Amino acid sequence: MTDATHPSVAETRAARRVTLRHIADSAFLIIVIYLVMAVVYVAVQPSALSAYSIESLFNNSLPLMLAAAGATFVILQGGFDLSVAGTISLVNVVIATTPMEGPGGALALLALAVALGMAVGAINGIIVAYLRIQAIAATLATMIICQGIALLILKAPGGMVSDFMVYELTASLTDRVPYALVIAALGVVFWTIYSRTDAGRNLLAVGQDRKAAALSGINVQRTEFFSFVWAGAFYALAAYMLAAQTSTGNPSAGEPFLLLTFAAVALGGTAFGGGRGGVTASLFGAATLMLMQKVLFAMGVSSFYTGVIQGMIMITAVLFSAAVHHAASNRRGA
Amino acid sequence: MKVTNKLKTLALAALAGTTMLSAGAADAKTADGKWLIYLSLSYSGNAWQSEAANIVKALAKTPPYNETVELVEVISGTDPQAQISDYESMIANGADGIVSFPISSNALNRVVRRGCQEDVLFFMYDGTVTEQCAYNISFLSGGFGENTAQALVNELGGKGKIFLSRGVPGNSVDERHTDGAMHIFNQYPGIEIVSEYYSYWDDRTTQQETAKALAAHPDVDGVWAQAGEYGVIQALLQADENRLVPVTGENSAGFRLALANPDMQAKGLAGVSSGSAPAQSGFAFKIMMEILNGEREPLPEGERNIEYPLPWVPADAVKMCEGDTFEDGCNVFGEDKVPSSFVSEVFNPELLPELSLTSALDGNPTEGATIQPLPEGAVKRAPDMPGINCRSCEAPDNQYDLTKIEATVQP
Amino acid sequence: MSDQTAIPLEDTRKAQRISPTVVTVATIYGIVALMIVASRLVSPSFGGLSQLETILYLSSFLVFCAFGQGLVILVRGLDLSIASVITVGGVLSAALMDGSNAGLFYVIPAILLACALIGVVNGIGVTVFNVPPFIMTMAVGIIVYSLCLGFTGGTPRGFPAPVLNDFMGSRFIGIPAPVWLLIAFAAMGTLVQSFSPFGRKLTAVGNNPEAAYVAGLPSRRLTVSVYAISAACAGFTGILLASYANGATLRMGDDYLLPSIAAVVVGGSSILGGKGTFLGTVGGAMLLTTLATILSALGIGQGWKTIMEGAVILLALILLRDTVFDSLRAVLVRKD
Amino acid sequence: MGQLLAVQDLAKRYGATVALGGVTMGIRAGEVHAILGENGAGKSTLVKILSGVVQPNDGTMLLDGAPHTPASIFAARGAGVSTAFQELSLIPHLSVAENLLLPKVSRGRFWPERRASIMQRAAAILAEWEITDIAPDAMIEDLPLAQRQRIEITRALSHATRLLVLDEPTAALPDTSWLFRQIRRLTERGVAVMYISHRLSEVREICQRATILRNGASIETVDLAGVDDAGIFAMMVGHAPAAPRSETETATGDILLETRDLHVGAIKGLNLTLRAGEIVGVAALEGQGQQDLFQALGGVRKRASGDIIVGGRSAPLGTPGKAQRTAPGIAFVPEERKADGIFDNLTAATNIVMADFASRSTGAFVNARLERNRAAKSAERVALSPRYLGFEVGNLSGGNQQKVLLARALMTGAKILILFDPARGVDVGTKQSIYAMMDDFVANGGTILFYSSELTELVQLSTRCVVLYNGQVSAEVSRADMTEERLLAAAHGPARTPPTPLREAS
Repeated sequence: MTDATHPSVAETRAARRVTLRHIADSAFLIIVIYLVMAVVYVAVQPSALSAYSIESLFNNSLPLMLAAAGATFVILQGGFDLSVAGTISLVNVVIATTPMEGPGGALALLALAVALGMAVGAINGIIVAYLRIQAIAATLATMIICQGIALLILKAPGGMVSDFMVYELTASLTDRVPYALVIAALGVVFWTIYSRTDAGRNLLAVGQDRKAAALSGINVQRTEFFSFVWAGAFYALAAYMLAAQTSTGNPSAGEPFLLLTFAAVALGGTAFGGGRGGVTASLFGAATLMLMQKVLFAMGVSSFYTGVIQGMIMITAVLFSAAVHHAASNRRGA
Repeated sequence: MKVTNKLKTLALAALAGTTMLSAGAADAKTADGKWLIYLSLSYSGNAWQSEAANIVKALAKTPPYNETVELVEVISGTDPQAQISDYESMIANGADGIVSFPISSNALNRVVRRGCQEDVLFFMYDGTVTEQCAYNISFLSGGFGENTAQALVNELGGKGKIFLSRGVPGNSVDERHTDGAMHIFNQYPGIEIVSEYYSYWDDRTTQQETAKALAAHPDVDGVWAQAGEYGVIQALLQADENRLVPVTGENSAGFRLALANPDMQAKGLAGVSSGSAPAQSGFAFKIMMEILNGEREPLPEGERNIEYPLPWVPADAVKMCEGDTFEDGCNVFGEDKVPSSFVSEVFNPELLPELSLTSALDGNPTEGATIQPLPEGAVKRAPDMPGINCRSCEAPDNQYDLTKIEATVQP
Repeated sequence: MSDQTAIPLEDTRKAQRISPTVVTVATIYGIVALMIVASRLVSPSFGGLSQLETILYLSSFLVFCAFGQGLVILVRGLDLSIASVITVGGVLSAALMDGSNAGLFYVIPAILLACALIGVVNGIGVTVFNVPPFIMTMAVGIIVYSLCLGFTGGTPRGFPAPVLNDFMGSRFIGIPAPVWLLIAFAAMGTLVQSFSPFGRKLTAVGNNPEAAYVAGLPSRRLTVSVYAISAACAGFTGILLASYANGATLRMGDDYLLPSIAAVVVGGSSILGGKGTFLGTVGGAMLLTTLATILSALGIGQGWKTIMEGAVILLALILLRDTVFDSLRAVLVRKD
Repeated sequence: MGQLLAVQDLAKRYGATVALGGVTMGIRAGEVHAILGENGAGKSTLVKILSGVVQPNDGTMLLDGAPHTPASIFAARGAGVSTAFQELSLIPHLSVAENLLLPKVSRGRFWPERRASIMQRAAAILAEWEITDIAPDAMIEDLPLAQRQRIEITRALSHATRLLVLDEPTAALPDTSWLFRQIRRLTERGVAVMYISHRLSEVREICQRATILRNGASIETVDLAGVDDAGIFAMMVGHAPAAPRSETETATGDILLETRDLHVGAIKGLNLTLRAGEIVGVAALEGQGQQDLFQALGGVRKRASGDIIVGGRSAPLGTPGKAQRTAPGIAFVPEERKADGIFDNLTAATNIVMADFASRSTGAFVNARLERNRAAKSAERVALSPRYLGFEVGNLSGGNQQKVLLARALMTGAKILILFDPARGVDVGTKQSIYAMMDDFVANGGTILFYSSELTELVQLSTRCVVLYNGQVSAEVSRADMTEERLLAAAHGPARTPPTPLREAS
């Protein structure tokens, strides 16, 4: 062991590193970015704080948030899942073509939706984890297949979504706290617990170092498999809330989610390639993306050039989170 | 400069929005006394969308609207969530009216309903929403599908192999067009649909998809196409530069010029140009302004579906415009003025006499023009189309009746 | 010294008589050939040379942009900006040529250069600032598209040079000019990717970036140049597409983004980098196009067509799996 | 005592490749049993099969008389077999505690255990195995390599109820006393230990018997007391080792490389001179800054301050590429052969010729034959058989991979070679080839700076030896006074007496 000539210095450096790392690892950064953006938004748009505005903002953001949460499971273990677009379309049309009224019906539909999402996820998982096909290509294929099935079920936008889902699920708890926010908060709670269970830890471990994880006794294939299953479940939730919000089914409902989901995950600071990040961060990443739409509108950025700003913000956010992470794990080079 | 202006306007608008919220007044105008109108586009990126937007912009700059209208353009992309978000913001900003191409016929209903409650007028053009408090101004009920299908059947003498070049899969407009067309084709056992493909209403995609279909069926006898039809002509010429077949399609300049071109006719081209007109946006805008200005009574809910007349230009009716407007019944501009993808139905001398080529291309008002009131009887109610402009409704029995053409061959 | 005795057993046993690369490429072209032959069942006019000609013609656009995508994937990247850059190429060629042949010889290089510069931005973001390629190229794609939108005001104006439009429709020795272009491009691309020091260096960078750095390869410069090439290829595709359709639209690139990745991966390249051939990519592009022509001729609903498209891609991926090769090779080796 | 583990005709094939072709051996309860063999002899495969990472194609394993067929690491642990792997299997971004307890860190399956309670359990494990200097909540990535290795071993120790497999456990350990103490505690309980190491002295110290593997097959199991080193070598390679090398003369050539007051990483003010014709060895315990020094000279790491003078001119050496191009040229062979050295998808020839591609503009096109021809000469200098040139490097043995790397370094035409542990983990034959190449290189006017973790190698090869301690030169030892004891003493710092011998040679 090297002698620590200046233990106090070493200790403080280590301490600083620990706090920075906590910041870098947790969803702290993206939460700050989100809050800053929210403040800006409220400043330029005072009506933003009205109960209705808050409710509609969260209702609108929730599907993307859930989709990004799902994608995070796969990205954390180092994979890639393009099937998000297909799964959302598929589940969305199934919900819209399976009329079930009332709270009981909504619950039954929820179970059906999640089961379907998990089934798609399981197929992805089998193909990627057990047949060992490159994830990006395999999920591209399953995405296309899901879109095809969605078109078989519903040729054009339509179908019916029960009034309970359309009106109750998108309302607010005691007229103040949108259910959408409650669901997002449940997502945070879920991840906080899940990430501390063995399954959650294994997910991160596999993402950091597949080989070491395998040699540590982690069943890497099963971990990969279940990451896709969880992802499918969350995509299904996204599709479910999308159906509630838009009160309709659309065989191409999932298409806009394809790139936005990955943008949201990246914005949240989850590393592509795995091992670092989390669902909470992605939830906030997606919320930030949707809030950005609001802020840009409020700032009156010429709509032709909205994309320029969006692109810049994405790059900056990723650079920022990388910079903090770099400072946190300021280790010796190569 | 443009941006600062907008910022200023928006700041004012925001101010107006808050006062409105507190006052709850119905007669809301911006602080400088103008109507705050939003133009919400789904997807700017093809000629059709930008022409439609330019028409509204040009009208808003035409006196006296230049003094009374504050028009803000917003592009929401292809994501319904984004358009929902933008509608919300517009409502929050105290919009008086929203002229919009809706991305989805159902997904926007909730926010539209909510806007109506805040006394915002919604005018949808071309596309529609099923929320009954919004006005839908659309040609969809005009029967594009069945009329063009009959035209093609007539040209083919009731039998032959045809392609269907469709729009976007899973889209209700595409479904309506195709259902209408199939209603006709199904009556003729001699008509054989040998290939059906999606061209995303885009010239280039149409060209490639048609080329693929031609690989299997070089002996095709006719093509029924939605927008992107000029690509069909190009693909046919590519496969065999001496052989064309009857083609029905929409309103691109390239297609109309080809229809009227004697060389092309000699090779076998015939058909009709019909379909969606960008001018619908201008029509929608003018109705809305007349209602806002109190010149026209608002229509009761449930009767707000308005039909825009279906353009109908057979080959022999194509007439080149010499000037910059549709004068003397001319209906197409030459290649020197517009690209081939330019959608020709930008002007409507009856409904929109204020417009000229510069309006459609650049969004500028026509010099010397002033806003003319809509003629008597211009606003005609459109029939119900379930899932397109209403939710729980029945389609009339005669929904596929021919309006523009008669069958010249019997099944 | 007597090396023979010290050679561990595995060296000699791992000797591979058949290069996996050759097997991959052969399999893809085998599948394509099989599909073409089988397509006769779908339509009597299929299965002939004219179908092959159509397939080659239509796959050429995909091949041009997939070359750049393939190189980017070779160095462990991904280029999501190509859809927008194709649009840039198309929009600029329509706007700058404006229907005239004059100045063609500086307009085309100027457009390619402009596109390459977009690629350089991608490359710098990825190498210098360490932004993940997925994010960097997606963001740059959004930015570039938005600039295109602003620049054109929503409507791309003008026409490409007539001579280009004529070129796309012309034939030499009975074969369409773009097919010749495809053949020349495939030959050149193969030389660059598999038989040039540049290609070797890229493979090295993709195979092991750290080792490439230590070995003294200018990894950053190589990576930046790869993104520049990818963007230039996309721009080239855009010029040709605009010439083909005699005009530009803003969404003309959208149809090529995912297929370009699919063509590369179906073509046997590893999405993880360091492995892949351009001939395989060309085969992948042909496979996708062949599939599309067959599906187009099938009288089934769009839903079923879409499902079949996904299923065939999946099947091709499964057939091209390494383990399948390994067992195949094992059988072959055991035979002799 | 009966056999605890009985292995019979074990075989493993990967496709057409035979990794293990018939291993038969037995380990008794309470015994420490060595597995000896060259790289590629099949040791790693045997470890993988025993620990459930891969499954054998043929043969049987009996553990306590019951068939041992673990389908996973986890299953193997369940049977009481645990393994400390050579390539450490720790997750860098998790805590020591979590790594120790993986894959079942939390007690509850669906509800997480409190962090404090996890730490407590981990602390108990650390205490049980006498680790006092590592906190359970420390991140693995913050620990030096030696501590990580101890965590890896501790994890294996904590699970070993029947058989402990240690694969090169001392690769990064400066001191074997802790490890040997734990091994003895374990064997007293009747647990058997399979011990794999290249270091014969360690093996002799701790093991009773050894099984020798060659070419994937077990050659013989011997009682270590009854056989001398030469006999073991002979069994390992199939022939007697080469004779010791002759002496080299002291060099007085031109100064090719010089550092002045160099600061980089842990290196604090280093002065060093390399002359043409000499091999300068670097001796140091783990973590004295040797990596930093070598990386700085190779251009991989930027120096903090001080001067590096190459060929008489101050050189910035910003990148390895620049280092190669700075006359008379510096070629660097890194420590991590797999991670920083080879391109495993490319052929050996391409790997070697890459040096050419990197440094100068070559012809427009290449093909496999052209590359083989071009690489042939460098390959010959490191005695790499030309028939390997066409193979993908990933399929070659470690020794041949190392030869490929050295051939690439030679291919650059550089006159200065910076070699970090060039002969680590390679077999005896390859070692001899590498030594010969080094001698040959300096005889032709080049100079070599090399670090080795084995003192024997330093003593055998160096013209003179520089000893690093705490980032500075603690001693410079000339050829005449060079002994392992002298180097070892200096490596422990200027004013200390060496504690227990850390590492000695056979």
